Parts: sequence; C-alpha cells; structure tokens
Amino acid sequence: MKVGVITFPGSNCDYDCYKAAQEVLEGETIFLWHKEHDLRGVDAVFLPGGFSYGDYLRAGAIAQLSPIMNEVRQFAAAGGPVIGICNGFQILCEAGMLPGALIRNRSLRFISRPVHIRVEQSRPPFTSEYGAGRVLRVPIAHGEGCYIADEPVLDALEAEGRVLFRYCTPDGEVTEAANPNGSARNIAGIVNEAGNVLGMMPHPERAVEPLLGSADGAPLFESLGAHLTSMMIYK
Amino acid sequence: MPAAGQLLVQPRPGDPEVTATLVEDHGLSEVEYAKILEIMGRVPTFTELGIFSAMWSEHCGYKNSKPLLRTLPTRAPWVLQGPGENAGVIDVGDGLAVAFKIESHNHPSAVEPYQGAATGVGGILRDVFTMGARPIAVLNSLRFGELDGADGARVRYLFAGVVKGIGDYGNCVGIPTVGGEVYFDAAYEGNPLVNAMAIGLLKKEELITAAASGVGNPIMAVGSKTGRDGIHGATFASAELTAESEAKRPMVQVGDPFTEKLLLEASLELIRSGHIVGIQDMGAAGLVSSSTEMAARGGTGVDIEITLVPVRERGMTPYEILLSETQERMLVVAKEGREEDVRDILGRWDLDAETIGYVTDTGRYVVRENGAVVADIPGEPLVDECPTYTREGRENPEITKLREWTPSALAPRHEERDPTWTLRRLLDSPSIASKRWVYEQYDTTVRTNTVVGPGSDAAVVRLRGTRKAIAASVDANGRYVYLNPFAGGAIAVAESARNLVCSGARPLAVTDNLNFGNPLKPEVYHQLSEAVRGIGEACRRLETPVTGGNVSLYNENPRGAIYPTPTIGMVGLIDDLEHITTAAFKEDGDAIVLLGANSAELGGSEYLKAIHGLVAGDAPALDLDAESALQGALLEAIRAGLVQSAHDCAEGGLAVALAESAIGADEARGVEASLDDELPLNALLFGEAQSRVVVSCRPGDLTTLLERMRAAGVPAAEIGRVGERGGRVSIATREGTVDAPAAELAAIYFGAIPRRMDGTPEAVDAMLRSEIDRR
Amino acid sequence: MSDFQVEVRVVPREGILDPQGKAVAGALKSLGFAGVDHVHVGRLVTLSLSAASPEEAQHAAVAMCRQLLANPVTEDFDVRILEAAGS
Amino acid sequence: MSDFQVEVRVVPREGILDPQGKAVAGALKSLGFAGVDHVHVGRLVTLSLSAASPEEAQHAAVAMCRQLLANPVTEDFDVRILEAAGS
Ligand SMILES: Nc1ncnc2c1ncn2[C@@H]1O[C@H](COP(=O)(O)OP(=O)(O)O)[C@@H](O)[C@H]1O
Ligand SMILES: [Mg+2]
Repeated sequence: MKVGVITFPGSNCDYDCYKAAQEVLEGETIFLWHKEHDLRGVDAVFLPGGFSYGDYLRAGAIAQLSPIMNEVRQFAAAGGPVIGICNGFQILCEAGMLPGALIRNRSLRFISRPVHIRVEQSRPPFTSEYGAGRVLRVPIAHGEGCYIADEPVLDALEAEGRVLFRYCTPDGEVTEAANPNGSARNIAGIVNEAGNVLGMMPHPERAVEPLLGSADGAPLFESLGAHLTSMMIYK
Repeated sequence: MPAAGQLLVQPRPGDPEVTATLVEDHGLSEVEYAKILEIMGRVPTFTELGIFSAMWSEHCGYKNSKPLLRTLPTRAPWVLQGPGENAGVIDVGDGLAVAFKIESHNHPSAVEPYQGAATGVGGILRDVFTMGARPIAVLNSLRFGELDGADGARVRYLFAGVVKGIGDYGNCVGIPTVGGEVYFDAAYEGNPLVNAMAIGLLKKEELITAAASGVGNPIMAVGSKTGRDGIHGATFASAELTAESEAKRPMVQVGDPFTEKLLLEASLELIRSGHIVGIQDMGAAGLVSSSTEMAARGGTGVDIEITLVPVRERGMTPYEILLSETQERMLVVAKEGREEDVRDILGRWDLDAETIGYVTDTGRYVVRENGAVVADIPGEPLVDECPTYTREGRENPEITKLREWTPSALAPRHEERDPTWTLRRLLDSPSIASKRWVYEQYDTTVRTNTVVGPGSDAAVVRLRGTRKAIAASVDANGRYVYLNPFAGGAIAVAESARNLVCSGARPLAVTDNLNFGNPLKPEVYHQLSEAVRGIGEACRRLETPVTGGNVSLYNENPRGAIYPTPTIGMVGLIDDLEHITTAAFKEDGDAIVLLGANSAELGGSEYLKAIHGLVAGDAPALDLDAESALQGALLEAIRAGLVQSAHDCAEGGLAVALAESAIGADEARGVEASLDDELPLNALLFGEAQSRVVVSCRPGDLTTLLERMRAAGVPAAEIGRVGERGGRVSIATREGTVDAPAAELAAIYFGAIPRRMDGTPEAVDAMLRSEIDRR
Repeated sequence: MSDFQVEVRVVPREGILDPQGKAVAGALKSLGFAGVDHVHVGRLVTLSLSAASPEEAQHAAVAMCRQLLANPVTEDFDVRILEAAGS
Repeated sequence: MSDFQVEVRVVPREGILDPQGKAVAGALKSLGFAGVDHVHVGRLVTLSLSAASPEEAQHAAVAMCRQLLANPVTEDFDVRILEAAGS
C-alpha cells in the first residue's frame, strides 16, 4: 500500500503526518507537491495541517485552488480515502468536498492543548479499529476550528452517521464546557456522504507515541491500513 | 581627488547636506563623527552617513557592551561556533549539532505589540536557519507592567498583543513554542521586554557561516521586496523611548510568517545544494549590515547596484533601500555561474532572487545607483572600528541602602498567621501563577518532538533517530539583579542550569540577552558591568560557555528605567529519553525530598513584593560550589533512575514549589509535608534561598537517594509524601500549617491570569485590540 | 481598456455566527459607547482592474468573489466599481 | 434620536506590507484573472448607532475607530454614515 501526504506552501504538519503514516502503516509513504498533476498511484491521500498560503483571506481558501486538488477530487469521487487534518479539513470544506465551514474559535484565540474526543461511529475506512464510544486524548492546535453548517446540513450529518468525532469530557460526556472552539454540536470530525473523505480538527498524527503523551491517534492510521489491505484483497 | 583605489563619490541630487545636526540626528557623537572623517578622509555623503549610523548603533556596533562581553567565557570542547555568527552552535554527538540564539524586540513591541513580537520571532528563526539548522523550538522571555496596576489596560493590551504576535508567527511557520517566562512588575511599565530564543538542529557537516568569499561571486537578494519598513529601526532600538518614538511609528515592520516558512524551506535546500557560499538574514539595519558583515567575515569587498534591489514602493532612495528593515529577506552569496540553480530552487517555493552585486577584492563597501557611486567605504573599519566605550559605573546609593534591609524590619500582616492565606495570595500573583493562558496560544506540539512542553522546569525536545533529547530554559529575575547585579546575574545562570538539570539534562551552553537602561548613566553601567561579571563567573563554574546573545540598552521611559534584566537562555543535553524528568509529582506515597538548605533570607522575594509591597534586601546568596554539587548529584540520581519528579525552588519559595509539583500538571494531587527547621515561618515557606530542589522518589529508593546526596555533600531531607488525586496540600511547620484542597489551589493558580485578562471590561478591550483580525 | 477601482465587501451571512462582531460589540459597550447594535465584522478587498467597461469589471469581480474572495457557506458579498482611473 | 447605519472601513496603511493582499493577488492571478493590481485586504465593520444627528454619529464612530476598531500604527480608517433608519 502507498499513501501520499500533500505539501502545500505553508503546510507544516506534512512531515508529522508522513512520519506517523510511516510508523504505523506498512508500505510506502510519499510526499506529493501541490503543483503536481498526478497522485502517483497512492491508495490514500492526506491533506496535512499548517497554514497553507498563510491562511490569508480564509484558512484553506487559496490552497483549494492548487493544481493537485483536481486530482484529489477525482480520486475521492472514485472512492479513494482522503483525510484532511486541521488545515486539511479547512481545505476540504473550502473545496466543497465536505459540507460546512470552519470559522474562528469562539474565544477568538488560537488554542493549543490536548482535548478529548469521542468516537461516534466505528466503521471503515477511518475508525474501524476504535470501539464506538471510545474516548481519545489528542492535541488540537488551531485558530479557526469552529465548525458550522446550516441546521439541515447538521441534521443530515447526524442522521447519516457522518459525525465521526465529537469533543467531550475525559469521561466521554459531550458538554458545552468540553467544546474548545464553539463547534456546532461539538463536532470535531465528519465524513462526506460516501464516507471516504474525512475532515477533523484534532491531530491524530501527533498522538501515535506514548512518549509524546498519547498513542490514541494510532488506530486511525491502523483503520486506514486495514481498509486498504482489504481493498487489495478484493482487487 | 579621490585617493588611489577610491572611487569618485558625488553627492546625490536631492539628498540632504551633511551637517552637525544631521550627524546628531543619526545618533553619532562628535568623537564618532571625527573617527568617520578619519576613516573616509572626506565628508561622508548622506547615504554613507546612514550606513555608519546603522553600523555604529548600539544594536549593531555594541559600542557600550563589547568590552564587557569580551570577559565572558566562550569556549568548551563542545562549542563549534561561539559568538560572532548568526547563532552559536554546539556539538551534541551522533554527528548532530544544535544552533541557538536569543534576540530582543523590546522597542518595536512597545510601539506595536503584535507586529513587534511577531517580527522578533521571525528574525531569530532566520538567525538559526541561516546557519543551516532547521528550527526545532522557540522560547520567549517577557516582562510587562502590572496587570492590575494603574496602567493595567495598556499593560493588558501589550501583553495580549505580544503573546498573540509570538503565537501567530511561530504557529504559522510551524515551529513549536515550547517554553518561556513572563514576569509582571511596575518597573517594566511602558517598556515591556520581548526576548525570543530559537533552537535549530543540523548535521555537523552542514554548518554554514555567513561569509562573502570568492571574488566575482554574485550577491543575491532573496525573499520579500524592500519597502520603507523600519528605516532606522536599529538606531531606534538604541535610543530611549520618548513621546517622539510615537511619531516614529510608521516605521513599524510587519511580519509575513508565510513568506518566512517558504524562506526557511528554500534556504535549507539552498544550503544543502552546494550552490551558495554564504547566506545571512537582512535583519537590523537591513541590507547594510548583512552585506558589510558578510564582506568583513570573508575579508573581501562588495559592489552593489542599488537599483537592482527589488522594491515594493516607487521612488525609494539608496539610503532608504540600504537601511530598510523589511522582514523576510535574505542575502545570499552564490557561487559564480550558479545563479540559475539558485533561482530554480527559490522558484519552487515561489520566491524570487535578484543579483544585486558582486564580491570584490578591494575590501571596500561600494554602492552604486545606475552606475554612479553613492557610497564607497573601507569595509573593515566600518564593521570593526566602531568606537567602544568603557563607561564609568557607580552604584546608586539608594540601592546600596535597599540592600541593607533585613527581615527583622518586617512586621508580619495579621492575615499571615494563616500561611494558607499567604500561599493563596502568592499563587494568585501573575508572576508566579500558571502561564497556561499564554502557552495555550502557542502550538507546542507541531513537529511531533516535544516531550515536555511549557509548564515544567525546562522544555524537552527529542532528537529523532537517537535516544537523545535537548532541554532548554530561559531565566532571569530582574528584581535580584536590581538589588544586587553581580549576584543576580550569577543566579540567572544558576537557575537556568538548575531547570535543565531538573529535567534530566546536562547544561551545555548559554545565549544571553542583556536588557538594561541607558548605559551613559553610571548607575546603569554599574548594573550592566556587574551583571556581566556575575554571569561570567557562574558560566565558568558551571561550564556553560556563552555562544552568543544580544544587547538591548536604553530600556527606559519617562517614568524610569526597567529592572536590569539579563535573560539567560540555556541549552542542555539529555543522553537518554529514559532520563527525562518533570516537575509534577507522579504517584501516591512517593517520598518528597528537599535538596539544599533553607535559610532565613527574604530579600528580593516575590513574597515581600506581593504581600508587603516591598522590593528590598539583598538578592539571595548563591554559593556556586554548593550549586554545582547539587546539580551534579541530582543529575546522577536522575540518571540512576532514582527520581520521579524534580522542581527547583524559585519565586515563592518552598511552599510554592511544593504546590506547583502537586497542582501544576493535569490533575491536582495532595501533599503531606512537614518542615521542622527553626526558621521564621515566612522565610521557611516563602523565602527564595538558592540551590534548592524538591524531588520525589519511590519509597524504596529513598535511602539510596539520601545516601548519595550525603556522599556528594548535598543537604537532603525527607519532608513528606505525595498524596492522592484530589487530595489536600498540607505543609506543617512549627509555627503554622498550610492546608487547602489541591483543587482549590489549582483553581487559583490557573485562574490568576485568565481572571485578569478576560474578566474585566477593560481587559476585554485590551484583548480585542489585538484579537481583531489584523492579518 | 480602463483601470477600474474595485471594492469588494464580504460580510458574515445573516444568521451565521460572527464571534468577532459579538466581541467588538461587547468591547464597544465596555468602552462606554451606548446605543450600538448589529455589529458585524467583515472583509474589505480593494483592487484595481483593467477592463473594457464597468460592466465587464463588475462581471470579473463577481467571478473573483464566487471563486475565491467569499465563502458561499458563511458569507455574502457585494461588489462596487468605483471609477475608471485613466486609460 | 435616530438609528444610523454606520460603515467603518479599515485598510492597511499606505506603504505598509500587506501580506494578505499579496497572497490574494497571487491567487487571483493563478485563477487566470488578468489586469489585477494593488490588491489590499482590510476590514469592514458595520453597526447601527443611535445618535441625535449624523454629525454626532460620525463623531462617535471616529472615536470607536481610534479606541478599538483600527490599529493607529498600521491601519487607516474611514467612516461612512449611511442613513437614519427609523426613530
Ligand atoms: N512566555 C511563555 N511562553 C511559553 N511558556 C512559558 C512562558 N512563560 C512561562 N512558561 C512556562 O511556564 C512554566 C513555568 O515558568 P516559570 O515559573 O518561569 O518556571 P521556572 O521558575 O521553573 O523557570 C515553564 O514551563 C515555562 O516554560
Ligand atoms: Mg518560576
């Protein structure tokens, strides 16, 4: 299996993502340059965190115009797994590949700290290795992570089981106080209708080693690995 | 007629005539101007005067500090690069080296906190990556007036803006901000201190220095186009803040962290490519200082055509282009014939490069405008012959008198009969309270190497691919230095080293930032020279040479001078990830041991200030032999696996140290301690005697730990046990007992700054001014 | 072809959270400004554009908003063509 | 007293680096928009204000800019009083 991490100008979690994928997944991990027109045969794509184009104008707004995004769209339309983390989530929303938008945190401040999120759905390709309801401790680090969407859109997300992660207390309770940025319904991560495009604000790639405080992000990569392996068997 | 080798320099139409007033406006003294005349053999042109003024400002020329800095120790077997380059570099083994440096942006931050602090971070990052090192961490040291003093609204505005500026810049570039310090004291009102330190990692063989060598090599300007930003910023940073500096406001530089990130990646690629011979940040005094310093290091000359420099605005004069401090620019000396290769690499990162001149063998600094020479200066004297001064130093007699104060003069307040009251007050003092409000705005975990972020004694960043980690800390207690500059300087070094040792590291080297007042005042010069003497002595004893630093003088405002504040940034090495230790207590029932001896001292303490409104007494006594023994023995014990947690006693003394170890981490734990020294209650609990560390160990290791300490001649005593989560913090003494639920103390400790920043209407105002999106 | 001065105003869509607007309102109140209401913070993009006619300039500017300057989920925009400044 | 609709435009000072404007200019260019120049990104603050006269509204709005809405060091502002909307 081969996964690709896209580097946009201003991406700064590309290396972290690359390292995490390399450590957890078997197979090859490569960097993809935003100006490329080819995904070079990867089986999954990561849009990493950072400040693409400085996040000037709006986070993710300029990066979604990058040449490689056409390829990513086609890849996703064909069912390929795409994971946008933090700035990657913002890019996916700006690109219209996920519904809603990420606006400035309720406090108007950048927030960097570990938070707890609850796994709402245990399913391939991203969360099959987690039990539903499991509480994870992962860092957030963002200034514009407040997820909003129209009520009908939110209702549809809920009804279709597309909310994968929600901010919660260490005991797994979804409360207002556990919501770090004001996101609608404590949403921390969602998937598209087909379930193969994930966007999330917390950083699972920063939580794959106990040395750094948590390994709770590793099963996300393992889930992806399991999914890709099963796809290869079917192929 | 120009002398042999000199070019004909014509006054440029439209430039002002060089007069005595103009010379004075450029911050040059009569002596200095006479020296310029001697070097030039004629009256300099306006452009040349600007060049001299920038190069001979305090910021670039170190004219008042150089003789003092020369007394500092700079060598050790592990020092690869000492002072004089963009950053110091030390060897950490495994073929790896660490570059690090500290820099101040005090004056720009006083005028425009957000941009001032942001560009400070940008500049220090460039200093590190131009050495070929990838930045892996930044730290900062900040000083502000009182959050709830008479000038509180302005202070909160400055504080919020500076923190946001540091955060936004480092976060965007993607370098974790892993530590720092913040103190609040009326002494810094109107003149905040903003010092930023960056640490980078490189392969030893990739070390590159900033020298312009190789006659005929092209000189290229890279990065942002030059605008009129911060013209004369270096001179500005070398003068006292007055109402006039308000008028200088349009000079403020704006940071562009996105371009910085591109520059960072492109520069590292360039350095590895072998296409260039040198690279330097166009920092303070811009193109002038970068090009002259590179030429001086290379022992060469340069010839620059100013109209080739890419500019942002029309009609810029050579003077303006040379002195502009537009951020995110670099000067690169390429190898002859490699310009296209350089452009290719930069183009990949959407950056431009223009060839603006060549390295020559004349030793002269030549600038042309459309071919006409507008400046022709012998390079070596321009860089090296800035007059330096050893001024007269004399202690202010009032401080001599302050130092004579002793605790016997103190009448305890009646509330102090309950020491719990006192502890609560101290935990609520913003200088002691948790700085979480600050560091939650910093991305501390990007790059996935931060093992210990802010909130412990030192930050720890692992070195991927090895078992090693780097530890770093910044420290200075300006109040100690104010009361006793020699002791204060030494204590700053000792505390910094102690913080590193507490985290399991061996201290290796220092970068220092000397923040002082106007050195022309004898009492300030006395502080400066004595503090440097103290730093030197401690660095020698603790074997932590100084590899670089920065001097920021004239930190005064109409209301007075700041406390003399020599910030010490220190880097240490942890040999094995297993040795990483933090300040937080770990397990119920662990034994708590105090290393070092308590004393009756109270001078300069946070207790005196917060409880009695007093700044008096002598700084705590520091015995460097005892300090060295303590640090050596503690590091040995940590390496032997005997230590569960270690936290040094600093501001607020033993009681605060115990409370911090109990409540400072995620979950508040109880403590059951008892102290039976025969000392006054306030000194025992809150005095700031040096060379003390609170450690905890598994009960089974207690005897071994105590024996080892005894063998090393380090006082050590079991003083209590770690309690359970959600327990009580209880510290018994002969005269009274501290007793409160850990959760309550935690609420005070973590709430002190948010309460002041987010609680009051003016605070909301202050916050907002910096929060409104101004990118 | 003339140069047109274009002004693009991007504002939070009615009903969408506007944390900045709310914070500014609070701060204005705490500063003692009375009678202030409906505070919103948006973006103002100014640029010059060479086009054959004001209509063409308008058309181009609207396209810029659709493709980049405004987020259709959260923002409304409004384009003003100010003047033709020279040829 | 009437309610005035107030519009405050805050723009980067002439000559000051505007990284945001630079990035937007680059993006517009890569989208194929030609003839675009002098791109700057500023803020637009809209609010309603009850005041006795347009002059009074203007005066209050300028005070708001000085104290909060604009950064005097890096930004210029401009206030427009649009209309009296009701009593
Ligand atoms: N400005 C800051 N930026 C980042 N971290 C900070 C800052 N100020 C304080 N901290 C962190 O808070 C903790 C406590 O700081 P301090 O009380 O100064 O520690 P110490 O007394 O041990 O030097 C440290 O981990 C420090 O890194
Ligand atoms: Mg401290």
